[in-house]
Amino acid sequence: MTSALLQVSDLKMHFPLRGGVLFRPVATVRAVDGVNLTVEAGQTLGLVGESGCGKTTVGRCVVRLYRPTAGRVRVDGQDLAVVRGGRLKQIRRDLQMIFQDPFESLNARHTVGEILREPFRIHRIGGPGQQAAAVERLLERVGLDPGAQNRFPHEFSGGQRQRIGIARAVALNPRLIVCDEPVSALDVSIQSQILNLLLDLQREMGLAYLFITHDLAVVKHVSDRIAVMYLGKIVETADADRLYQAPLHPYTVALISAIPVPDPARRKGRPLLGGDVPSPIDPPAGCRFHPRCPLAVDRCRREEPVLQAMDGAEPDHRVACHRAGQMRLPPDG
Amino acid sequence: MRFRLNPLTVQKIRRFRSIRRGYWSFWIFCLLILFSLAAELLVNDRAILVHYEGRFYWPTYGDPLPGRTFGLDYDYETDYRHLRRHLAAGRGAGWVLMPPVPYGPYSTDLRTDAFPPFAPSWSERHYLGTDTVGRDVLARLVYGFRIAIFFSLGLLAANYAIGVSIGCAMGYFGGRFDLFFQRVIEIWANMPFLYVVIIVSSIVVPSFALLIAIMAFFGWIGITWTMRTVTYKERTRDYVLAAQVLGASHGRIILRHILPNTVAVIVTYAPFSVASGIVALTSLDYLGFGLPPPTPSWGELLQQGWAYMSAWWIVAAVVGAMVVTLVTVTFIGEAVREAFDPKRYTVYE
Amino acid sequence: MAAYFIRRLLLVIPTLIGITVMVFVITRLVPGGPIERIILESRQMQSQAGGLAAGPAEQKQPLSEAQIAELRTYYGFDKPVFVSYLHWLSQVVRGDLGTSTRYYDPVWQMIAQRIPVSLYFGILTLILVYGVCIPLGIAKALRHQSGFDNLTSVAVFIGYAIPGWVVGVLLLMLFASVWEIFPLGELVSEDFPDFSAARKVLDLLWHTALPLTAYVCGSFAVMTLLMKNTLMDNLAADYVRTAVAKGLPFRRAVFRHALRNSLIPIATSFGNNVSVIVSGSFLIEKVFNINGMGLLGYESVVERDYPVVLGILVISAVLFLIGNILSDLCVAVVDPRVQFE
Amino acid sequence: MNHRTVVRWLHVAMCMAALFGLWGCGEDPAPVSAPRPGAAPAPPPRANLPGGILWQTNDTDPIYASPTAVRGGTLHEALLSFPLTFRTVGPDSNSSFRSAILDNQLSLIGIHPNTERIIPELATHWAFDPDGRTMYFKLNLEARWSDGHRVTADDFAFTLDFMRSKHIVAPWYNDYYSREIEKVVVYDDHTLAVVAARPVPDLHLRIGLGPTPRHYYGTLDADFVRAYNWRIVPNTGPYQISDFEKGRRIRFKRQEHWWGDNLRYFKHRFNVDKVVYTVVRDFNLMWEHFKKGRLDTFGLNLPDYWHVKSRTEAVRRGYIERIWFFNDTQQSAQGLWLNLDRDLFRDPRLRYAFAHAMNIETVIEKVLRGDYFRLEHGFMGYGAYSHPQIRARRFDLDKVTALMTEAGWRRGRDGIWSIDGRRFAVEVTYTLEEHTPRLVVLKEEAKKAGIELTLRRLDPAASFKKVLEKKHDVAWMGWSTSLRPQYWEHFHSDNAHKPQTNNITNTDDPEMDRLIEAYRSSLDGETRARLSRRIQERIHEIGAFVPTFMVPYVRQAYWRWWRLPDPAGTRHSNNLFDPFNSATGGLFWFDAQRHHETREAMKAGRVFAPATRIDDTYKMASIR
Repeated sequence: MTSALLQVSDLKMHFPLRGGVLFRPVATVRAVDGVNLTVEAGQTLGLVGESGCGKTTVGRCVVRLYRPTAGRVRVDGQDLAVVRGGRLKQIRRDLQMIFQDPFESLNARHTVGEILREPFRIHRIGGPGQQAAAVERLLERVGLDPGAQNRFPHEFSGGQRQRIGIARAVALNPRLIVCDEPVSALDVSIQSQILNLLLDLQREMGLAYLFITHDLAVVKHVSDRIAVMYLGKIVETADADRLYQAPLHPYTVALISAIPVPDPARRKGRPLLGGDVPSPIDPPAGCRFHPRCPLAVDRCRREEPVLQAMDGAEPDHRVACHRAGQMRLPPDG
Repeated sequence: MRFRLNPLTVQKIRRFRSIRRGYWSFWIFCLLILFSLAAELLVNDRAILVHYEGRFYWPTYGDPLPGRTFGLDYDYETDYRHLRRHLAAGRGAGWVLMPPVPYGPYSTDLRTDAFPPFAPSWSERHYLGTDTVGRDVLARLVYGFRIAIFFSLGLLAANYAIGVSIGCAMGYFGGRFDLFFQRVIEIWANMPFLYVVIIVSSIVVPSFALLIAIMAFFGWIGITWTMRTVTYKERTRDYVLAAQVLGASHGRIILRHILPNTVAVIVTYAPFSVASGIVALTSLDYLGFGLPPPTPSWGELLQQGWAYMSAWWIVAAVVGAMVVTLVTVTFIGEAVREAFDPKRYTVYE
Repeated sequence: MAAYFIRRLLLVIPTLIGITVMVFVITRLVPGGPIERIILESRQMQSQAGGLAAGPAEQKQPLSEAQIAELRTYYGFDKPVFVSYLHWLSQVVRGDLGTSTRYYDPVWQMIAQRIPVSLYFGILTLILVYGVCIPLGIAKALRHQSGFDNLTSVAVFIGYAIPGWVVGVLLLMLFASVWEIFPLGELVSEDFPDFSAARKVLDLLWHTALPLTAYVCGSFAVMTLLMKNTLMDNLAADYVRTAVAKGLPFRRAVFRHALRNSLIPIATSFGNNVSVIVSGSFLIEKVFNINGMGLLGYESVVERDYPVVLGILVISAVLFLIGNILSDLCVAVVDPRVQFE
Repeated sequence: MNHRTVVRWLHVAMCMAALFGLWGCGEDPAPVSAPRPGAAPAPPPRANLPGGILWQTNDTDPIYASPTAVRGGTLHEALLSFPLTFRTVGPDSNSSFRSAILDNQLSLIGIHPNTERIIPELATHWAFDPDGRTMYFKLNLEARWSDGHRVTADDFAFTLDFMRSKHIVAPWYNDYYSREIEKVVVYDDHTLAVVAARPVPDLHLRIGLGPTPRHYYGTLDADFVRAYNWRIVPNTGPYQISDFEKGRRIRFKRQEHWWGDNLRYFKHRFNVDKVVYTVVRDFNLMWEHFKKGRLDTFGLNLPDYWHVKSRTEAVRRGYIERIWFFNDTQQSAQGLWLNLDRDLFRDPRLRYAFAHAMNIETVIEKVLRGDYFRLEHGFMGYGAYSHPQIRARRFDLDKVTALMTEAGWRRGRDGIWSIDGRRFAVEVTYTLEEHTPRLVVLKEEAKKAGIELTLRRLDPAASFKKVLEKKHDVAWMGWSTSLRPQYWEHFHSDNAHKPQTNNITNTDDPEMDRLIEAYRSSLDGETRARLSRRIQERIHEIGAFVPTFMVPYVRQAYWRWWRLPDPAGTRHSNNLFDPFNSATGGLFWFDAQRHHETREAMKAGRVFAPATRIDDTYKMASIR
């Protein structure tokens, strides 16, 4: 196996909860509890899961907004945990992020020009003239008028703002971009425009994406591979097509069957997923999904399943379930 | 570089202008400061312009001109009020243009037939009367205002310099630094600040700068705490994370991103800080622990007025001036707060 | 939540120690304490009696080093600052605030005598402030942006802008000196003990009027606007709109629903007032010559009576901190959404 | 503000105390002779009275009380602050209020306020020993403590024990009573001698001790300061504290049958039954209280009060009367004290120029309404000890110019004298807020003379510290007085250039030293007076002291029902309504009929002729 661009191995991110008279940590939020991921150069990995499953935390660990509690994040084989200073800044050029809320992620006090110039300033790339030219190119590239430079973020629509966010992310020619729900705050009509922009950029610049979303419909569109996350763990990972065709984990099945279908005639009969996501402070023993799993048996309550390839399936379609493949997607018609 | 005011700011300013009470107060206040800056030309015992033996003199600024310059028989600074009468009486060729209030804050108007304090008199041009030493109350008020305002602004600057940097650092870095300063602030907040000021100023005569230093030593807490909370909120916002992902340093993040976004808070607090600065200085002067005499000061005038209740014009003038200034500043503060925190209320009916 | 409050209470201790250490050290560094006073007295005596001493043998300073050392021992200044601080602290822990270095009375007793006076004004102020601000705030909220609203806003802001003691000076000048309607300060008349009960009450009220006005006039603005704004927030809230939309009379919507919730922030500010109740304002007390805690504190600072200064500090700091906790508690009690961890 | 007033009053209290020799004596450790047969077994052994003693008394000096005075009434006075203690020794006892207590503790002898001769107090007779340091006294057999005990010779012996005790925490007294008084010799219950450590001029002024009630104090211990802080100690005077409310009020009551009632110099005096002191924390408020009749008298020495504030309804209608009473007593050395260790003041020409630049006359005329008088030198009002001719340097711009030019200085562009970049700018340290107007005018006038004054008002403790550490340029202050001028601590080189001494000018002059030493060692009154005058000339020549004002009078307002004798006071009176002072106090009385009449008139709106009395019986010769 060739060395992947991004390799996340056994990543754990725990947040202590303080309390009591002495304000000591009294509990731990296990937001990410042993995650392994790989993203190849130029590829897209979709990371899906319900809100609160820890996928955003994974994303933030990857761009080193958080320092993981345990495990490694390697970029080109370089462990992010051990680099600092100039070397870290260097690596940051290869790692960028697109945020969910295009309004929040742009500083309202800066003009678009200032926002887009900032990456160059931080990394001291080019003189003022070159920077200005680069900014214009960027704007053009993401489909905005160069005149936008002198305007402020809130003078734009949500989609335009997200284009600015994308322009900022690609400014430094990164190799990997973590897209944290980049379209979920946008109108459905805008979503596909942005997704297409992302795909175009990927093609042109050879970008790799870690595409985080709760929306399986979106991820299907853009991903080469997909990892499904539940309560801080990956429960299933496979090629995008395969996952949609033959999901093995009951949770994946439930998620896919919940994708809205344009045709009312094909509306599903019953929701497959009841109840809420349990608290990550005190995750259930055994399989974390068992309290919500319609197939749960005794073993699921006791024994935690391991993420592994199933006999007879594709080798890189791996799943963590004792009863993998026993639940099927409802028939399409 | 093309500069354009952020439309959000423009909107706030527009909103501020729409609150007429505050907007007018703002202009009145600016005007007051402007007047006080030009006080030497308006309220002074030096003439604005003297024409003597074919030459013009501008005595307002610069070194004092001895009486001999104008043919008087003394070497000390010319008494222009006297010179004016002297020339008007035809004992010399020339004329004198005095400021509208021809008295300085220190000059004593002593007479042989009566004793201060003198009641307000239009003809003597003591529009608000004199204090107990014969100094013009209006002159003392004007120069006292100038000192009080610059004192408050200086104090404001000092407090904000300390408060904003510590508060920002607390909110941004958090952790032990934050916990440590939380404790410090709690201690400071409970220190009897006026006590300490009184103790210190009874040992050393406080100069302008020293008094600011002493007051700032205790005054930084309020803004620090606010800044901490605001910074704490700002630093978890996505735009800060975005800058972090870009590789921006802490300094850059704080200076370019967080601080500009806390300006609203700082601006909202400023007018009230100015008001409290004025009150603090006046209180200290009133108690006799403020700036040393004969510095013109409202507190000292108030003390005089209290001692000479029969000289009602002293208390009336000071209280009037305090009311105008403080109410103006408070109205500005109220308007700024409303402009920056626009809660649009539902009005029934 | 209990843990939260216990933690808050425990944190009071380091804070209190921090405050007292600072003040203790300051008092040690500053001249003018009892020993300086004695040296000064001696010098003044020497200046008129000194000429009596004849002969070179007696030509000396008024106090010798040994005598000053004895005085230092007498007042406990001979020990290092921290030793005497610990000594003081151990006394405080046992409930003994020490003895005034000027009146030689127990500090606690001196403070205890003043507390009722400050308490009297504090409670009256509170009653008046709440009694005026809540109805006024409601009225202003209901008539938002009317002439009445603007007028009262101007009024309360003027009151807010002028410091209370300046109001006091003005009131005294007008009502006591010029028009002689009210007394010139103090809390009761000279012959108070001889009065009948009814006259005592009248006399007290007569003396209370001016200082009380000075106390309260600045407090209206904050509370009134808090009341007004929260009530308006609540009126704008969905549940009130819904109630009105469903046909509930507006007045009932206000008084049944909005008002109750609007009182929450008012209630929470109550705790903060606890320390104000007791500590009073030394400037107002000084202007009106009222023997409250504020004046005691001011005089003891000016006269360098440090045991009293420290005693007042301890008491007022404890009250302040307890007030903070109380207001947290108020929040917790009235607002079920809030959880302290 | 209280502390400042305390300091001001303190001066007054101290003068009085020093003048009339109120502090007392001590036990006799030496006598070894056997107790006299029949004497009570008192602790100290009795000595034998030497023979050949020439007893003196004084029953011929003029009486100054009015024989028409009658008993009765209550006098209401005000205090700016409540006293910190009722002790008269130990920490914080030196307050304005101490004099009220001390004045009621009589001494062996007093000084006649007009003739300055000895008059009896507790002693009826006295005698001088030829050794120049011993005086003998015979006690008045009638003398009683307020608790009924007899005053005995042992009470004087106890004074020494008491004053030398470490437990009273009064090091200055400890020291004084150990070094200055050698012993008290008790011959019998009513006969004693007081022995000074060495022969001194004016012996009677310093050994006329007061008694201390041995029966009351018993043995002293370390708790003295606390235990006796608020105790009312038995005394020998006419009044005693009857009750008090801490922080508010103190009441004195006259004793029903005071032992001294019929003594020649006490008869018709101390006429009021009660004296009530109420605390009013502000001087202006005090005036308001007086106007409302809640106080009986009010001092009008401040020009503003005399000329403006007392132009009130009650004065115009004659309900309140006013008196301007000139006295002739030692004047405090008020003025500007230059620090000769400052470079500027090393040159006498600059000192003289400084003096000529001080426009004291204008201050007197325009700020003080011409009410104060120019102090010509630091020791006026000491009779023969005062130089009659010295005149203080007057404001004179020509002289300043001449002196400064001679010294090589030139006026700078800002009008201030300067040389080599140095300017003639000095800092004036002072304490009293009330003096600010005077200094402000002085500053403005000095600017005309080319000298810049910077005013520095400090809190009294800080100010004294600065001045006594000789860190001042110029100190604006006055010294309290005693019956004879004191020079050594202020002008002798022994006290120059070192901290904590009263030579705040750092005067260091051999001629001066010689004169002062001669003055101190002489026992002859006339020689001393001559030397004193010569020293005053020398002080003037050195020019380190710029005398300012004196106030050789007292002005008071009082409600109409109070009556004063004629003349209204004595040569040394500085308060005509002092209820207690054994020499000058208690001359006024309450006229019940006039009280009734006035109260009725006030109710009915009837008026009396306004009364302002000027009594210049004792006006100083130099200002007549």
